[in-house]
Amino acid sequence: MRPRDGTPIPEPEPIGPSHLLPPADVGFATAGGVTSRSPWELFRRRFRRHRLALVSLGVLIGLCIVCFGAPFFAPYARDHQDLTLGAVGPSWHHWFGTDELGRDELTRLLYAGQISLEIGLAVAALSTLVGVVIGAIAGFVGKATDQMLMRVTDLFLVLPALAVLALALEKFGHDSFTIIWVLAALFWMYVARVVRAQVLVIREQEFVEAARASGATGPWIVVRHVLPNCVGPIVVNATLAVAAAIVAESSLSFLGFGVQLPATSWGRMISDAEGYVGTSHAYLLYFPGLAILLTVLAVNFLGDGLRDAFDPTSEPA
Amino acid sequence: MSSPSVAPDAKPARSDSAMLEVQDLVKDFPIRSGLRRGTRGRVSAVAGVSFTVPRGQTFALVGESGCGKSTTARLVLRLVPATSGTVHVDGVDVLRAAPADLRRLRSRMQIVYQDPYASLNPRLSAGAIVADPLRVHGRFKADGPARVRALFERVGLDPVDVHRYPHEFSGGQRQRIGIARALALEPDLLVLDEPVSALDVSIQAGVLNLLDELQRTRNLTYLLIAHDLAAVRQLADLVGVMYLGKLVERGPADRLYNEPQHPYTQALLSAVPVPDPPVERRRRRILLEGDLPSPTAPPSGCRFRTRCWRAQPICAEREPPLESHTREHRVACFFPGPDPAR
Amino acid sequence: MLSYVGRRVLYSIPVILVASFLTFAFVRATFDPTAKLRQSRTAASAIREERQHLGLNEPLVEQYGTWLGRFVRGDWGTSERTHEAVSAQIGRALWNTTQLIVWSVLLSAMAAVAIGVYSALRQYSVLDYTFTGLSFLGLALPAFWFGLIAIEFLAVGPKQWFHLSQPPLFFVGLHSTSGGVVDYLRHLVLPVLTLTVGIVAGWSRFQRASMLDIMSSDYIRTARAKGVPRRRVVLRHGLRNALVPLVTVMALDIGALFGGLIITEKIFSVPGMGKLFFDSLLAGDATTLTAWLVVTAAFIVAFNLLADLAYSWLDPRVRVA
Amino acid sequence: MNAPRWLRGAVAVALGGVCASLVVTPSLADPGRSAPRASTGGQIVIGAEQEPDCADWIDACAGESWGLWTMQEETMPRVFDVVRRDGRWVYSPSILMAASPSLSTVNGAQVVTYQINPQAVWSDGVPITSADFAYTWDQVAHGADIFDRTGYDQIASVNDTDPHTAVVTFSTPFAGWHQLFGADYGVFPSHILAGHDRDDAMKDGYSWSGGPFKIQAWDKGIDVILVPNPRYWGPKPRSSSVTFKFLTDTAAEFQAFQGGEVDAIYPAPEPEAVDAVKAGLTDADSVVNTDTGNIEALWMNNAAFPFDSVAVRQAVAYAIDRNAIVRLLFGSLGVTTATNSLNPPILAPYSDQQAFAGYHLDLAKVTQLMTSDGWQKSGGIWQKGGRPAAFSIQSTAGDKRRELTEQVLQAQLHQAGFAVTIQNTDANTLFGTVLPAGTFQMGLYAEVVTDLDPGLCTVLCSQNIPGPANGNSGENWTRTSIPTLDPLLETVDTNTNDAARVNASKAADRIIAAQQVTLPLDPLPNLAIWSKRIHGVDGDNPVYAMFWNLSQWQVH
Repeated sequence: MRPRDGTPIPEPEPIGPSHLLPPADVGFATAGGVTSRSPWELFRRRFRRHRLALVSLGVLIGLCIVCFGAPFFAPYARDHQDLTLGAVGPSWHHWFGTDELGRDELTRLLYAGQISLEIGLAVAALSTLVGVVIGAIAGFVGKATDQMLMRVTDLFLVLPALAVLALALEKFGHDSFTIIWVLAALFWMYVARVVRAQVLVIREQEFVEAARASGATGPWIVVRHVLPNCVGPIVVNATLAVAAAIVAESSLSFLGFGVQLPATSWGRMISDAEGYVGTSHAYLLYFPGLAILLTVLAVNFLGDGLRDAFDPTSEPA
Repeated sequence: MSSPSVAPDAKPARSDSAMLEVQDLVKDFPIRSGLRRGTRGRVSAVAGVSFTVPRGQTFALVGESGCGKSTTARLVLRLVPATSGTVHVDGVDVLRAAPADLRRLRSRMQIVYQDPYASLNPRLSAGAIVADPLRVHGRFKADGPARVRALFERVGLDPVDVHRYPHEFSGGQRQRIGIARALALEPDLLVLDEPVSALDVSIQAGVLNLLDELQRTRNLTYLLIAHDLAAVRQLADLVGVMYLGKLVERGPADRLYNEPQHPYTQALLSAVPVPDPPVERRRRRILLEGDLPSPTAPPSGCRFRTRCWRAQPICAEREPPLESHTREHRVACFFPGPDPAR
Repeated sequence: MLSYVGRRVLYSIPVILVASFLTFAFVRATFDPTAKLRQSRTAASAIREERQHLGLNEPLVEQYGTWLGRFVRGDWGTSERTHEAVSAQIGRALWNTTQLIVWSVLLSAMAAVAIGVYSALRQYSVLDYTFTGLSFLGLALPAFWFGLIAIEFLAVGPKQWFHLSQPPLFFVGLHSTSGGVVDYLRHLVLPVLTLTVGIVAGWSRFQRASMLDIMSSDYIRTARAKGVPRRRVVLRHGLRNALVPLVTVMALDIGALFGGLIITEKIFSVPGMGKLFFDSLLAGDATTLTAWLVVTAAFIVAFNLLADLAYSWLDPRVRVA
Repeated sequence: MNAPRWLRGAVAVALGGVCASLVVTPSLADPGRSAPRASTGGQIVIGAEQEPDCADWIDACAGESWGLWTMQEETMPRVFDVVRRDGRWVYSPSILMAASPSLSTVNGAQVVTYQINPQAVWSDGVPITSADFAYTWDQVAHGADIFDRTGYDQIASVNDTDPHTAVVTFSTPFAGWHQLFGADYGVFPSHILAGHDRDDAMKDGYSWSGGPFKIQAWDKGIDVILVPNPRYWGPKPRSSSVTFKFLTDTAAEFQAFQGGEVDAIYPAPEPEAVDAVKAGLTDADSVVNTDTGNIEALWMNNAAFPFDSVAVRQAVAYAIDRNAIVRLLFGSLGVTTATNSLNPPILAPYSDQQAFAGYHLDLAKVTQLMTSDGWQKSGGIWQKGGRPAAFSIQSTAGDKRRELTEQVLQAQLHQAGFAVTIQNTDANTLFGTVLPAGTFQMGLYAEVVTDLDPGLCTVLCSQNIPGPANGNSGENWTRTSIPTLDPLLETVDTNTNDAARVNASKAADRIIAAQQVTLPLDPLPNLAIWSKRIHGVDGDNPVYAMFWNLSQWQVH
């Protein structure tokens, strides 16, 4: 994934034209000598090996707890203003300082985290769902359906993402609900392509043919035989989509298409502090940026760990 | 080598109750290329194959890889659509059956695959794999687990292992899982697609014995796909030899093994080692020259002529029909005859 | 090969057409090209005239047809914001954006290949871990934040700490009034750095993976076994083959950059495509926006095409498939 | 290194590219645009937070303040300057005039006579004559796609028989005649433009001039470079060139100044700039001017719930601590009290600057007004007939100062029992769609006055409510309709007797305040910041900004 300017879009593998997709991780568990009981167990073992991913998971869970539990953890009440105080740097009373309205920056950061994480998680869930359904249908049904769905996917990929996002938000307004579905509408193609490529390989496997031979219908085969074998790439993709969505949302906020005040997100907080570069209030710029950095870094490490854990070709412990 | 399966009293040999009847089966694959992706040509994978398998018997389809035998197996099960021809299973037209009928039909014919690794879903436990066909047909119900365990026992697996996953089994065990899955729906016809060729020789016999035993106890009909004649000798009642999508010789196993008429059959048989050392030493091995011709442009006339030592000009002009040699033994050759080397 | 190229090119045309229609319809649905007139104190008749001129009373498909006809003939309309020919506006913006892209891509490609190859050859070395860590950091850094921090610490900060008359690096536009080469480079460093950080992180990870893949392949082992010198194996067999997938990914990414520098250009006041989009969006300049979206989509399609062609050229197996 | 040939090739190409572009770089800029070096005054670089969309000043695409400041006032001759005299801003005849323009009545018609300075010439040496006045009037009154025809459409004729005297006759009286041929448009050269498409000739910049500077190059998106006009008949510019560098917004503008990329900025009074002035700028001077033409106000939609009730409008005014907001935003600049008139400070002579002084934070008064209007508090929010006193504030997205204001307002109003949501959109949508359509309840935006004539009729007279009669082009977006107010504001617009205007205007102010039509919030001070390198900056001008004496600036 390259969550960078302009392409704030998950690219779990560098995705080329569909024929370039590496079929590498579609081999099936053939690891000899493993005495574990199930693929899930195998997965857990491999994942536990990944210290950094474990730490990242902890960090993310911690972030979710403090952000969504902000009413309990935040040192001050939400949106509590102290106009006479104004913006002052970090102190014992305000660890991260206060903003222009004398609002505690840490409190704000936690509530902003709610929105950033909420958008990240919701976009990942929604785009993964849509992508899996479309990718599975395209890959499994094939022929004209596949052609049509893939052309639609191409079409979505051809549009410059950030620009279309901004345009869409201009049209549909920018509450967090709209941001979520607009982002999801521009994120699903990556999952769809990965799932389709996987399905194309898996549906040629003999066990799928065996299921057909026993009279199983398409939906049964997809749900019971095909999708369980795509779980790895799907989960990895969904994970990275969380990070990409958070970055995309913050980019949009930075351009002025973020959530409406007084609600705020990390991206919006950076945007609000843009002008303080080179002034004594530059601290307002640091903390939300570090929050995004920490979250995205943790999500990426987690995704990396998951990728290894799901990859049957990685050597066993 | 005496084969127990050819004993006439072991099975009812009533040809009137044909379990599987295949008529003029054809499968063409189009070749696409060019700017407009138009059809450039066709590959005739199966070019008019006919045979009949009586109930309770084994028909072995033998040929080099790429000759179309596996395609034939899948055509019979309608896993790939046929271009033309008919397939009747117990009198029911498989290729034209309505979806609902096909579903019912499929519970009566099952397949066992060559590759015991690729044919088992790695994400399902062995028990779930065996139970899957039952669930598909809504026959799992309350006694499902017991039935699965019984199936495990029937194929020689420990029922305790139902919770284990495919990667935890050996190749032979896996193949038994595949057989148990195929048996779950209590089919009448089993298609065995090279069921032992991926296994170690030491394990092969066990699996073959199991299949033999199952056939006798359950009166199963087998369509057995194999790439060499020796492997199927134990099971086969009838044998068909395929070359480039066509049957070149077909007949009862003992006749075909003892009096092969087609040069290709003779070549295949010559590759089979004979257990009697003096015979083996006397034996002249027929080495086929050249490669298998491309199925996109099969040779004119007899398809085997390019590699045949008996080929005459007529072989290039006309295609030899599959004609009676003796009553049930048919050969597609203008110059059939016994192998001079034997 | 020719037929392959032809087919790919032909396939791109409907994609662009459908994309342009959707874009056109979406922009029309979002913006009223006469909104600007209403803002100024012009009479209603002016708005009516403008509607007539733009054919806003015709059915959408017909409007699109007219627009497309003009567009392919090079008449991209007149910006409602600046009354300037849209083609001239976009041409100017493209030139500035292209400068950023060329430098960033050149720099990123060299760095990514070097890092990728080094990391693959010295897998699990200290430097490999360092590069891996840095690339994760690079991937996680939001570009706009990095840009602002870079301005703070590399331009404004040093200027203030050391009481310089000028910052060491510039961050406004691409050159000063009386700019020379040095001035140009001082303007380029920060935006190019901001862009490069993300790109290098992605590309070097990719290059490392593909190099590792190649180096463990049979033919490399064969070459090593035959006694071919290591350097020769690495460069001639390894790198050459490992570059194939990277070139493809690069082409795809570059295509997306033409419409993707909105934030970088905003931060560094570079009058490129991104800033043009942003200004046009805020002004509701429908004519410019439509042309802008179609042009950037065309760049993505063209570079996708280029990626395909490069891939098939570098890896002849694809042509057969 | 034994690199393969293709790799060597690639490296060579890359290096070649680097070298080539280094060589090419100087030519990135137009060959003619590198400013002349031989000069004593040096080169001045100024940051502009907005780029004018076009330089055809009378066209609809112009009209932004930065157009006036960057190019128009330096190149277009005008009849009046705005200067400070006796503590107030007044019109003063410019260097273009030989005498003060005279107002008279001939045959009952208003007539203004302009005596043109015979020394005044365009940059090509051709004298500026009454024909130019006639041309300008014709273009504004009869051209297509004109930004604003106010006043010019009331001119019946311009007599240009005497090249040095332009006699302008009005068809209907126009009290604001001082604005004409002034700050908004200036005078256009007929000998250059007549017979050509004016818009085409001017929109991308023009090389002629009737001011101290001429435009050397306008590199769109990057900068515009001004160089002295050698034929200027007034004081010659001291600098060799002035560059206005276009930056994206106030934040970027301020960064650029902090980073030393520009020598002077004239930022909107956004928090970061205010903050820096408060913190004390190093090596820089600044001027804060509160006597400006800009005020920020809360504009209430008098036709929409809940502001269709006078009591609610008044209650809202009592619920807000306006002084606290002003102190928050500009306290550090010494500005601590709210604006109390809808006429900004430069119109003080025409207004009751204390009209709204009675409205201050008073929650008891809120309760009294609301209960008497039939509202009851439930759950801390006022309710009437089952509807809560809930409304949204709309403003321009991305404006830091307004966003802060909104959030303070939201908190204050919530205390008083009003549920407020914030709903910002971009300026284009707000001013182009939302406000004209009346689909808003409360708007937060500025009133900007660029001349010294009062003129609230445009935004408060009932006939200017957008509707079929005015082709939906009216600008009374608050839908204010007060029968007693209309005649007073019309008098202000049409009566050429200054005393009568003052009386009418002050009376109108009091009615507006009593009805609490809408609420003025804070004065928007002008902020001029310049580096100590620059000499000659002489404070701010409410119309011509800090650039009013740009020709006298020089680099130390």
